[in-house]
Amino acid sequence: MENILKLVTENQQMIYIVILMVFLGIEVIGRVPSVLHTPLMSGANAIHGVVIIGAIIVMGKASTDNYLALVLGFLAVVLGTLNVVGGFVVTDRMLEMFKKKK
Amino acid sequence: MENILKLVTENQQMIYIVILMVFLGIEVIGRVPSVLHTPLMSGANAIHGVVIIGAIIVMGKASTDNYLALVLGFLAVVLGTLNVVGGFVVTDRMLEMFKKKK
Amino acid sequence: MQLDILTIAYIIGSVTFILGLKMLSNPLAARKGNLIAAGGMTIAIFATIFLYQTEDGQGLHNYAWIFSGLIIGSIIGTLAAKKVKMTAMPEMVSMFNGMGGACAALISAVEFDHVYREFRLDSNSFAAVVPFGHYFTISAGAIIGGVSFAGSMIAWGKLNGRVKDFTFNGQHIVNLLVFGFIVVVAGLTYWSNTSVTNIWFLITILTALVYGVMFVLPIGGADMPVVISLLNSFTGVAAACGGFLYNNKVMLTGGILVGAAGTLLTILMCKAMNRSLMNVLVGSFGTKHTASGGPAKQAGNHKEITVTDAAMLMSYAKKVFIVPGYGLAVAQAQHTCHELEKLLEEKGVEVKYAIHPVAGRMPGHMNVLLAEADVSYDKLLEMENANDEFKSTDVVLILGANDVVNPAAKNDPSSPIYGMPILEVEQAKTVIVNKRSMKPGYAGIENDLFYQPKTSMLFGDAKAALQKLIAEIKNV
Amino acid sequence: MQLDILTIAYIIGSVTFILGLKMLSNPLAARKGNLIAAGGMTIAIFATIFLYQTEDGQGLHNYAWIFSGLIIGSIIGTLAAKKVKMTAMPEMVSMFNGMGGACAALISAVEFDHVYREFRLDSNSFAAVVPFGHYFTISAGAIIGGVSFAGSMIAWGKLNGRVKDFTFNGQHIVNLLVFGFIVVVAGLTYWSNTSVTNIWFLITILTALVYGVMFVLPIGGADMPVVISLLNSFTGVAAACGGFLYNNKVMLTGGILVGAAGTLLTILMCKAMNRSLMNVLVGSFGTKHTASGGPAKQAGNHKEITVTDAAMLMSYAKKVFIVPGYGLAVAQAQHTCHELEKLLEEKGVEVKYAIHPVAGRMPGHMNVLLAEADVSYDKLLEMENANDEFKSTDVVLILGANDVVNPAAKNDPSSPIYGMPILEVEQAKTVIVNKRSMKPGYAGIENDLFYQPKTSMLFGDAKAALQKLIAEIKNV
Ligand SMILES: NC(=O)c1ccc[n+]([C@@H]2O[C@H](COP(=O)([O-])OP(=O)(O)OC[C@H]3O[C@@H](n4cnc5c(N)ncnc54)[C@H](OP(=O)(O)O)[C@@H]3O)[C@@H](O)[C@H]2O)c1
Ligand SMILES: NC(=O)c1ccc[n+]([C@@H]2O[C@H](COP(=O)([O-])OP(=O)(O)OC[C@H]3O[C@@H](n4cnc5c(N)ncnc54)[C@H](OP(=O)(O)O)[C@@H]3O)[C@@H](O)[C@H]2O)c1
Repeated sequence: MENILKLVTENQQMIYIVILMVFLGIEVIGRVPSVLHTPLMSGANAIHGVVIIGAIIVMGKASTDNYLALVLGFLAVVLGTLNVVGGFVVTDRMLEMFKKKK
Repeated sequence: MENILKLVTENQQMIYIVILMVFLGIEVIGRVPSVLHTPLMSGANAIHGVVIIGAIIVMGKASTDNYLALVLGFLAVVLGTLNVVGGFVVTDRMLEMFKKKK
Repeated sequence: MQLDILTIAYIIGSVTFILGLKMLSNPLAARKGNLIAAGGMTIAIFATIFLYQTEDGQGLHNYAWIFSGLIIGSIIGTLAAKKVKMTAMPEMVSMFNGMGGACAALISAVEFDHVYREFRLDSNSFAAVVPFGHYFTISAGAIIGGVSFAGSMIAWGKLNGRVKDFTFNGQHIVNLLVFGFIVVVAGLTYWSNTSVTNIWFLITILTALVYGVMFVLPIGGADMPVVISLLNSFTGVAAACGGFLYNNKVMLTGGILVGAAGTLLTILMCKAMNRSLMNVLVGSFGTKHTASGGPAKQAGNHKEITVTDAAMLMSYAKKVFIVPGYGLAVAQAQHTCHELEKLLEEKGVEVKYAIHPVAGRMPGHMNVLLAEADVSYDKLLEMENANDEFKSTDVVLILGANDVVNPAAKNDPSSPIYGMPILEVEQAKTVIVNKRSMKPGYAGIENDLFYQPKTSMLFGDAKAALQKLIAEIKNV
Repeated sequence: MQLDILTIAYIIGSVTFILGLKMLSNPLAARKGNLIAAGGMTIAIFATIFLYQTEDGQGLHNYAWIFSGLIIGSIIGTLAAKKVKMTAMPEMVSMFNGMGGACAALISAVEFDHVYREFRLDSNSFAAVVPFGHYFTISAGAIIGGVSFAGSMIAWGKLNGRVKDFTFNGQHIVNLLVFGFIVVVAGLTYWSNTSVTNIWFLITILTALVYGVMFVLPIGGADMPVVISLLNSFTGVAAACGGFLYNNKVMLTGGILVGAAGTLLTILMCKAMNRSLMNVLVGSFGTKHTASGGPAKQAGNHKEITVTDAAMLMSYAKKVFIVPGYGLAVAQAQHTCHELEKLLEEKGVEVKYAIHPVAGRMPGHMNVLLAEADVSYDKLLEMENANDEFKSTDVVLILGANDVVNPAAKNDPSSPIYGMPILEVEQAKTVIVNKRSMKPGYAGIENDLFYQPKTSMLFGDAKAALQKLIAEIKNV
């Protein structure tokens, strides 16, 4: 129990950032019209592609003879890039169609 | 220049908290109806009364023979309390009137 | 352990502030939101008193001072807040805001004193020993808090009529100079010899107070709500400085939250009046026109109506709209007004109220006022809806409103209120205006409406006039 | 210096994500918002590549691997995203989401491998040397990422018809057991002897994949958009785990932002269908009823209409409403539909579209589809407005829609779609329904509308039927 409490103080700032981010995520979405649900979902999908940064770090730190790490890291980079690039492009295509309406 | 940059990294988490808080403040207010402007103003007014905590810390740390600090700190506590208590009570009174409408 | 619980208390505090503010911006949840924020504040305050530890692990002392301060503040605060009349709400808010600003400035002063005592003997300038960041937060807290305090006091004085508008040519340039002076003095405090550091700091605070006064003085009384909202966000930033100073997250988050929300609220208020913030701050809107306008400049003839005629007109109308304004609040005639409404309804007349968003002296003023008199909610129409209905209205009864029905806002591009949306009462068949004289309203400009053939004036204090009307209608 | 710039790049990244998401939820700014977020992402990625430093101050290496990965991913991603048909958008999103989940799981795996290599010889369990928090983030990232990956793949398969719904009794209990098993294995990984730690970890990941499959399998195909949105927020949380792992703020904020926003979006989507999230996940909505409903259970007689008669009816109507549905998208008949609309308008018929928010297979599907065919925006009426206008409509032409016009949603409390708002087409004078057979739509239930006296069926593929209609109308 005391350990958990200590974790709270040690990670105070992180906890704040997480809580504020959760609030922001909820506030920002607020009440979107259902028409925008799909592009919004796909845009959010592209944003969590930020996980690619973790893949780059893993890859960039792997020692050059650790083939397991290299291969897995490489795969992670490819998949993460797919998520990011594909996500943004697909969202843009969808929104392009929407814009025509006006 | 380099010093300022260093400050950014050192206070990274603080900077995040401030930025996120600014976003939240803006998001949360969003588009309020003008009818609520006054109570909202007064409610926000009560919240910044949180400065009272600083007054308590100052007061509680002042050495018992430093009369300048004691007097100023005491004044700060009184004024801060006025802000907090008065702010919340006045807001509540105002909102009570609003509620009757329904 | 103790500190960990304090951290959690602070997190709870921050979260309740966000939740509270969020709920405050929703009419249905507003009151609960206020209570939630108050609860979080209480937790944060008591956690600080009992759990706070200085770097060397000591708790706080001087409990007697602290608790007497808290008790005195609570008693005065509660009494003042409970006793204040509804119409004086904005003044009260301004006053409390000033207290918060003063509190922030005092904290900075004590903290400065603390640092100063520690270093004045060992070194020849603050710059040599105090990190710039630390000094900056102290100084910023003192300056912003001081400006907020002095400004709020002036705003308070203006709202209750104790302080008059005061302008001179080039005032804004002078203000800018004063502001520059503050920055210079704050720099001198940091870099000059410790023998005079304290004097420079004192000058910094004093000039901040002067600036606060000069900043608010030229702004018209009618714009005070906007100014108060702005000063509100200043105090928020000052509180956040305290948060940086003590690395205290609840002060930091609370302060920044109010700072950001207050700034946006200020802008929203300006938008509701169809003006820019710049225009409010620099435009000296209220003043100039009180000077140039005025009763001398009457544009035509107005006609009066007797109470008996007014009573007749209203009794036989199908639909009557009441337009309340600042005068109704001044005369405290809301209850009498509600009586008139009930009487007319008994006679089969349909009675509604047209509520302009900035009628009165604070946003939502008329809603609060009429709610106090138990007028039912669905009788109050917002501006847009009322404007749609005036065409089918027989009589519009204007009770102490002026600017909000001034057609110049629509027709006269040179008018200072041009562009503000108004209640278009001239679409109704007849308009009866109750006020005490032909004097202008807060914007200080003539109102053409009063001289139109449709319009007749019913002079007198709103409450007295309404009472007479009621008596007459009972006789019809 | 280098690290400071990296910090700033990350701050910029986080801010653009917030701004981007905010703008994405506003129709007018959405596209710009997407570009802004993409810009921030690019900055964050390249800053990481060139500026990142490990604790001992070294930069990254293996640039060749990194860049080839980036290039390969970009090319495939762009091609796939550009080539995919509009109707297959949700599948594509699901696929990309799965990639993100897999990426998060892989990172955790490599990180596990890293820690494992370091400690397997010195100690007898992870618990002895690795802080629990560190292991927890690794494990959570692997599990959540794995579930998200497997679930997204199944969702993808369901949407394009490769995977069929699959349910058995007590499935949800089995799923709960599997989930419990994951937790136990993850615990074993931490506390068991290092000789088997790696095996337990492998089992953890594998079970997570199994769980992802089993979680999505029983959920009906029509609910896939909701499931994808939920898995989307899972991937967000998995990315945030990576942020904790590397104390990387941009990953943390981006991940949490999407996690929170995605969860809310999921709930909003359920609300738009008037169902609870629980009902979607556990209700097995789609499946059960495909089983129980079906063509056998016809409730009465339907009547058919010839193309000639339909053409006549529509040519001489004053006002025609077109109700597009999933079938129109399948038949790719949007252009032909626009042609019909123009033809009728030339003949003086007023033509409008009634858009149901969940018509088709993704929210906004019909808007996208018709926009592709250049149908003008002001011809598209949202459900509420369309429902107001059906009364004054002569002919409603339903093109491949079914569930969104099923009156059971209003009348039959036992129906699985009961409570969903629908387009109330039966208020119009005549209803013409185009579909290929009497088969039910996605919810798998009978539609009473087809058997009503007002309704006549025009069987055939939407595109073919429309082409015939156009030809006939030209002859009228
Ligand atoms: N509500 C807000 O938030 C807010 C904020 C900032 C500015 N303002 C400004 O305040 C103004 C509000 O407009 P308004 O139409 O409500 O008020 P107004 O234009 O200020 O006019 C009030 C009128 O009431 C009359 N009056 C005063 N005491 C009276 C009494 N005892 N009995 C009867 N009549 C009395 C006055 O005329 P006599 O002296 O002849 O009686 C005066 O012309 C606008 O200019 C608005 O922009 C409002
Ligand atoms: N939009 C969303 O975001 C979303 C999300 C989740 C669930 N859903 C669900 O999806 C359903 C959408 O309703 P809906 O009315 O659009 O579609 P629907 O109820 O699925 O009905 C589509 C109809 O189109 C017909 N069809 C198929 N191919 C055709 C073709 N080539 N030409 C002509 N007709 C064709 C089918 O009948 P035949 O086989 O007889 O031709 C079918 O009955 C709802 O149940 C909704 O809850 C939607």
